[in-house]
Amino acid sequence: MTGLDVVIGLLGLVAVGAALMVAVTRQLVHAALWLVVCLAAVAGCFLVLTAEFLAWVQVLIYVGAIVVILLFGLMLTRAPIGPVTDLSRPRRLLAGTVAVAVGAVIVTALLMAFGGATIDLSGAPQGDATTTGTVIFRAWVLPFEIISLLLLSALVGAIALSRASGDEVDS
Amino acid sequence: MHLAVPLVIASALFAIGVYAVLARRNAVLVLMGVELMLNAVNLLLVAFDVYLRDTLHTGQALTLFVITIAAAEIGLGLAIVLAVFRGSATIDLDLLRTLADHDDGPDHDGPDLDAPDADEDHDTTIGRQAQRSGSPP
Amino acid sequence: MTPALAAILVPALAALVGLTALGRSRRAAAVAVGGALVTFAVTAGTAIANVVDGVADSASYGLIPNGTAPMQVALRLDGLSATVAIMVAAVALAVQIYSVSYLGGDPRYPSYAALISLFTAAMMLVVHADDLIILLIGWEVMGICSYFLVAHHWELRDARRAGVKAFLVTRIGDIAFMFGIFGLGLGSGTFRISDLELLVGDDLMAGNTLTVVTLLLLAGVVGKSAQLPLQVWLPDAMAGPTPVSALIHAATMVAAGVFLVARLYDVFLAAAATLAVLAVIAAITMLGAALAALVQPDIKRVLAYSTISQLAYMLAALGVQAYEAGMFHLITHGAFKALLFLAAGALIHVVGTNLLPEMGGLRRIMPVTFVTMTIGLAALIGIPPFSGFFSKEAIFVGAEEAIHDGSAATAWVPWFVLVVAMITVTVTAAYATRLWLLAFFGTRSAPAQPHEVGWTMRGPLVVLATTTVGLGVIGLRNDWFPAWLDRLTFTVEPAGITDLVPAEATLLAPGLVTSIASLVLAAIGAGLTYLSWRRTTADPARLLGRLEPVLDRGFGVDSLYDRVVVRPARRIAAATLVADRDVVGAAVTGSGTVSQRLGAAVRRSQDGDLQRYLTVLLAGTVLVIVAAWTAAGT
Amino acid sequence: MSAEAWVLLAMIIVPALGSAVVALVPGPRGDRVARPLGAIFGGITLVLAVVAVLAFDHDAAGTFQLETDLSWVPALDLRFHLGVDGISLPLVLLTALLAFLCLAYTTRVMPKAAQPRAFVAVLLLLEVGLLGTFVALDLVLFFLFFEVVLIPMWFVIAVWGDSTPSSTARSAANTFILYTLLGSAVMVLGFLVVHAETGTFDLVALADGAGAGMARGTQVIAALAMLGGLAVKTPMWPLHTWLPDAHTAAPTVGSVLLAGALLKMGTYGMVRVVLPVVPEGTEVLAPYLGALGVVGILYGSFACLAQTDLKRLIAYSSVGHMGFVLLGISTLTPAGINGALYANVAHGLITGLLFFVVGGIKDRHGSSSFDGVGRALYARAPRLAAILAFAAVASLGLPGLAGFWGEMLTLLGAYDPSSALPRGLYLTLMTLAGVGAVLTAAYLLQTVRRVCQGPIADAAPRRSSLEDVSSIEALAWSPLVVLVVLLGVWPGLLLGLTDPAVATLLGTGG
Repeated sequence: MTGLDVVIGLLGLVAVGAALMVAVTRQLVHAALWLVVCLAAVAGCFLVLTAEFLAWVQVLIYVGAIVVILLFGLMLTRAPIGPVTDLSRPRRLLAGTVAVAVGAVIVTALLMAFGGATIDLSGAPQGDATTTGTVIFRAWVLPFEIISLLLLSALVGAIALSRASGDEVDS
Repeated sequence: MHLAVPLVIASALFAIGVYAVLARRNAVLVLMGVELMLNAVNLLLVAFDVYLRDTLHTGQALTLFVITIAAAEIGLGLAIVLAVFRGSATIDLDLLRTLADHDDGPDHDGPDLDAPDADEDHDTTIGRQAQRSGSPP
Repeated sequence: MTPALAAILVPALAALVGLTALGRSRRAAAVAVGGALVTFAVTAGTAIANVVDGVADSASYGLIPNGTAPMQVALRLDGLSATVAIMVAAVALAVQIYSVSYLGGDPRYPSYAALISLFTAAMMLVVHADDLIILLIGWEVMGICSYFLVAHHWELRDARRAGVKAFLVTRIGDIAFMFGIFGLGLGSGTFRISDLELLVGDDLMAGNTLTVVTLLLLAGVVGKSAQLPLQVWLPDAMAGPTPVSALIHAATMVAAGVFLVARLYDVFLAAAATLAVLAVIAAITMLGAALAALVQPDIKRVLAYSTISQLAYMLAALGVQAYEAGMFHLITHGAFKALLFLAAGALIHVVGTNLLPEMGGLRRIMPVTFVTMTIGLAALIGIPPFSGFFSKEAIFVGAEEAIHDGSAATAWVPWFVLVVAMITVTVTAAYATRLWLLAFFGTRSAPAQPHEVGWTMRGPLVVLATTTVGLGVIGLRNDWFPAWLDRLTFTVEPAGITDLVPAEATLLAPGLVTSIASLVLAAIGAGLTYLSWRRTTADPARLLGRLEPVLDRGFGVDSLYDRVVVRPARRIAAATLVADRDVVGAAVTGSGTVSQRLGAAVRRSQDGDLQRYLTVLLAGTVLVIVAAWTAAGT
Repeated sequence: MSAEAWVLLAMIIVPALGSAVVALVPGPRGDRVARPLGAIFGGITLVLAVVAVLAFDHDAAGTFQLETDLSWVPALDLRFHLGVDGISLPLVLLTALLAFLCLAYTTRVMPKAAQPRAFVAVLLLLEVGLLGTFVALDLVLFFLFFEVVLIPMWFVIAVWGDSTPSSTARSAANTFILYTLLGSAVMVLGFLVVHAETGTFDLVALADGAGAGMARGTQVIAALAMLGGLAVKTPMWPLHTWLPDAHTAAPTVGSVLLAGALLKMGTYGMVRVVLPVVPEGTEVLAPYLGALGVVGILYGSFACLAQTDLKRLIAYSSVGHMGFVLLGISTLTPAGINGALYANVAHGLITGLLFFVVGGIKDRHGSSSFDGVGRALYARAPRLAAILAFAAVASLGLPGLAGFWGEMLTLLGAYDPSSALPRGLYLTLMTLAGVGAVLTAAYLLQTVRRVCQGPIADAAPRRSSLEDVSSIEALAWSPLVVLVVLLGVWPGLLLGLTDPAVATLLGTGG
C-alpha cells in the first residue's frame, strides 16, 4: 500500500459519498452541488493517475459547463427550493437491489480479472497536455473531427427542440 | 499503486448512477445519474490506459470523447426535458406515461382486431361468435 | 334416332319447352298434349313392331369413365320395355288431355303440364335404360316430378307436407337401391343390364352377397312401389291433383318398382331368399292396404290404398316366379286404376269434395262417369270379363303352380301368398262396393255443378274403360301377351356370340278352382258390404267399430315413424345447432379468448413506466450474467 | 414449355393488371368506369381460360400441359412453375367463369357500402389468387397464391359485408382470416417437412417421386400438417366454424366466390399435393379423413335442418357437401377421387347459384332469415322461386343434375375402397353418408317448403309482390343453370378430363 493508494482511496471515498448524496438527497439543487463535489473528486483521481489534461478538462467541461446546464434545467423546470419528500420512487428498494447487483457484477468481474494488478506510475506523466495533444491530433484526429460534427448537430438539435416549443408559446 | 482501487471506485459510482437512473423521479436527477455512470466509465478508461501504458492513449482519448459527448447529450437531454415540461407541466417520470399501451388509444381507423364498435371489453372478436346461432325452431 | 331415344327425348323436349317458355295455358297445353301424342305414336309404333316380329336392341351412346366398372349411356328395347312404354305413353296421353280441362283455369297449368312431360320422359328413361346408373337417373327424376306435382297446391299444408314426405320416403329406399346397384355393378364388373343378364348364367357373385345386394335393390322397389314398410307416402300423396294421382301414383311411377324387379328378374331369380322376402312383404302389404282402404273417407285415399294393395299383387306374383302374371297385372292395373282415378277426379270436380260420405246419388247426374267407374271397380275386384279378373287369376294360378312345382325356396311362401291374396279379394270387393255405393247411390249429395264433365274429361274415361274391358283377353293365349312380353334370355354360345333365346312362354288363362274361389270370396265381400249399407244407408265402415280408426290411420305406421324417426331427427338437429355453438364453436372461441386474455395480461405490464422497464432489463441482464458464470463454473 | 404456355401466365396477369388499372383510374371517373372495366377484365380472363381449355390436349389429360417453368428464387430452388392437367383445368374454368359472372353481376348490383373501384379491384385480385392456386406446380408458389386469396376476401367480407344481429361483418371477416391463416401456417409446415426430406418444392418432381425418400413416420407427420391446413379451408368438421359467419356476412358475390371457388382450394390441395406427395402418410390418415367427412355430412345436414337463415343454411350445407368430397378423396380409389373432383365442381356451380339466388332474395327483403323472407315465393316471384327450387333440387344430388355424379361416385368409391383401407369402416361410412343424403334432401325440401311454398296470405306483409328475376340476374345465373344441367346429363364432359389425371395420380394407368 503506497501513499498514492491512500490518496486515491480518499478521493474515491469523497466521490462515492458525493455520488450517494446525489442519488438520495431530498433537495434538488443540493443534488447538483453534490455532483460538483463528485466530479471534482473524479478529476482528482485523474490527477493521481497522472492524466493531468483530462483532469482539467473534467473540471472545465463537467463542473464548469454541464453542472451549470443542469442547474439551468432545474430552474427552468421550476424545481422547488428546499426538501422534497417524493424525489425518489416508492419502489426504490427494487432499484437499489438492482443497482447493487449491477455494481457487484461489475466489481466481481473486474477484480476477478485484475484483482492483483498494480499500476506503475513511474516515469513521465501519462497524460500531460503535450502527450494528450500529440495523440489526439495524430492518431485520433478523424474521430475528433467527427465528434465536432456531433457537437454541431447536437447544438442544432437542441435549438430545434427548444425553438419548436418556443413557437408554440409565441403563438 | 493497486489497480483495484480505481476499479472499485468506478464500480461504486456506476452502481450509484444506476440507482439514480432507476429510482429518481425527477428527469434532471435521472440525467445526473447518467453523468455518474459516464464518469465511472471515464475513470475506468483512464485507469486502464495508465495501467496498460498504451502508447496511443486510447483510454484517454476515449475519455475525452465521452466528456464531449456527455456535453452534447446533456444539452439535448435538457432540451427534451424542457420540451416535455412545456407540454405536460411536469418532469416527474412517474406521471409521464404516454408510452403506455392504452386501452382507449385514439387511432382505430385501420383494420384492427378490435372492432370499432366494441362495446364490451371482455368480449373478444372471435368470442362474439358464441352469441350467434339460428335458434332451433 | 332409335325409338327408345325418341320416346325419351320427345317428352323431355316438351318439358324443356314448357318449363323455359312459361307461356300461356293454351300454348302450354298444345306443347304438352302434342308431346304426349308423339310419344304415344312412337311407343305404339314400337309396340306394333314388337307384336309383329319382336324388337330387341341395345345401343350405347357413350361411356361414363369413372375409374371402375364402366357406366354406359345405353338404351335398350325389348318386349318388356315396349309393353310398359306404351302403357305409360297411353296413360300419359289420357292424363294430359284430361288435365287440359281439369286444370285449365289454373295459372300453374303450364308448369304442371311441363312437369308431367318431364315425368313421362323420366319414366321412359327407366323403361328403356340398359344401364343401372342411367336407370337410377330416370328413377329419381320421376321422384322429383312426383314431389313437385304432389305439392302442386302448395298453399295447402297437406299438399306441401305430402310432397316432401313422398320424396323423402322414397329417397330412403333409393339410397339403399343405389348401394344395391353398386354391389351389383362392382360385383359383376358392369353396370349394363344386358351384360348382367349374360353373366347370370355363370356365377354372378357369391350367393350371400347377391342376397344382400338384391335386398338392397328391393328397398328401392319397396320405396317406389309403396310397399311395407315404406308405404306411408302414397296415401298422403293424394293431396296432388287427381290426374297426377292417376298417372304417377297409380299407373306408372309406383309400377316402376315392379318393373325394376321384372327388368332384373334374372338377377332376382338367382337370389331365391330375396324373392321369398319380396313375396312375404307383398302379401302382408296386400292385405293390410286393402283393410285400410276399407274405411278411408277420402275417395282418393281409398284408391291409393287400393293401389298399394294391387302393386303388392304384382310383386307377390314376381315373388312366386309368376313373372308374366305380374306384368299382366301391371298392364291391366295401369289401365283400370288410371280409369278409376280419372273418374274419381270427375266426381271431385263436380261435387267439390274428396269425401265419400258427402257424395251420393251421382249416378243420375253423371251417367258416363258412373258406367266407366263401375267398369273400373269391377276390374279391380276381378269380375269377369273385365281385365282385372284375368290378370289376377293369372297370379293365383302362378302361385298355385309355385306350390306344385316346388320351385320356391321356402315351401310355405306360395301358400301364404295364395291364401292372403284370396282373403284380400274379399276385402277388395268390400271396399270397392263401399266406394261404389257411397258415391253413386243414396241421395245425400248436393253437387256444386250438377252436370256431367266435359268431353276432354269424358273422352279419356271412355277410352280407358274400353281398354279395361278388352285388355284381359290378351292373356288368354300364350302367343299373345306372354309372347309380346317375350322376356328374352341372353345366352352365351361357346364361341362367345351372344344370342337371344325367348324364355318359355306361360299361358295366363284363369284356373277353374281359383276362379270359383275368388269369385265366391269377392261375392261375400261385396254382399256383406251391400247388406250393411242396405240396413243403415250409412257408411259400411262403421260396422268395424273400434277397428275403424286404427285402419283409418293406416295401422298407425305414420305416427310410429313420426315418433321413431322424424321427431328424434328434429331433436338431433336442434341439438346440433346448440352443439355447434357451445361445443365446436366454443372451442374455437375459447382459444381466441384465451389468447386475448393472455395478451391483455402481458399488455398490463406495458404501462409506460420507463424506469421499471429499465429495472427489469438490468435485472435480467444481471441474472443472465450470473447464470452464465454459474454455468461456466460448473 | 409448349407454345401455348403463355395462356396460363396471361390468365394470372390479366386480372392482376385489371386490379391495378381499376384501382389507379382516379377520381369519380374511376368509380364510374370501374365496374364495366372489371367485367371486361373478367371477361378476358374467362376467354383465356376457354383458350386454355381449347389448347389443352384432351387425349393426354393425365399429364401437365401448358407448362411455364421459370427459375424464380434460385437460392432457395424456387421455381415459377405453372401448368394444368385434367384435375385443375375444370377448376380453372369454373373459377374464371364464376369470377366473370360475379363481376358482370356487380355492374348492376353493388353491395351497400359503395366504393365500386375498390370492390372491383379486390375481386380481381381474388381471382388472381384463385387461378394461381389452381395452376401452381411449386409448393411455395401454391402457398403464395393460396394466401393471396385471403386478404381480398377479408376486405370483401369486412368492408362490403352485412352485419347480422349475431355477428358483425368485421368479426366474421376476422374469424375467417385468422382461422384460415392458422390453417395455412400448419400447411406450410407440412411443405417444409417435405422439402427438408426431399430437397425440392416442385410438385411434378414430388409427384413422380411418390413419397420416395421419406420415412413412413415423416410422411404421416407431413400429411397430417398439410391435411390439417387444407381441411380448414375445405372446411372439414370440426374446423368449419368460420364458414357460416363468413357466408352470412359476405355480400352476394363474396359468398358465391367463397363457396364456388375458395372452398375448392382445400380439396384441390389434398388431391394435388397431399395425395401424390406423401402417399403412405395419406393412406394412414385416410380413414380419419373419411370419418370426419361423414361426420361433416351428418352434422351439416342436421344443422341445416334446424337452421332458420337461408345464407347460414347454405353455408352449413357446404360443410355437408364438402364432407362428400372428403369421403371421396379418402377412399383413395379412382372412382372416389373422380367423384370428389366432380362434386367439387358441381358444388361450385350449384352453391354458387344458390348464393346468387339467396342474395337476390336478401336484396329484395333486406333479410335472409325465414321470417324476414316470408313464404309463398312461388306466388310473389315465380321465376326466382323456381330457380331457387331448381338449385335446391340440384344441391340434394338429384340424378340428372350435376350434384348427383359426385355424390354417387364418392359413395361408389366408399363401397369398394383402396385395398389398404378397412373395408368394413368404409361400408359403415357409406351407409352413414347415405343417411346424410336423405337428410340433405330433407332440409333442402323443407327450405323450399318454408320459403317458396305456403299460404299466399302468409307472404311477408310488406312485400306482397316482388320484382322477379331481373335481366342481369338472368344473365349471371343462366350459365350456371345450363352447366348444372349439362354436367348432370353428360358427366363424361368432366370425367373424361379427370379420369386419366386421377389414374396418373394413383399410378393405376397410363
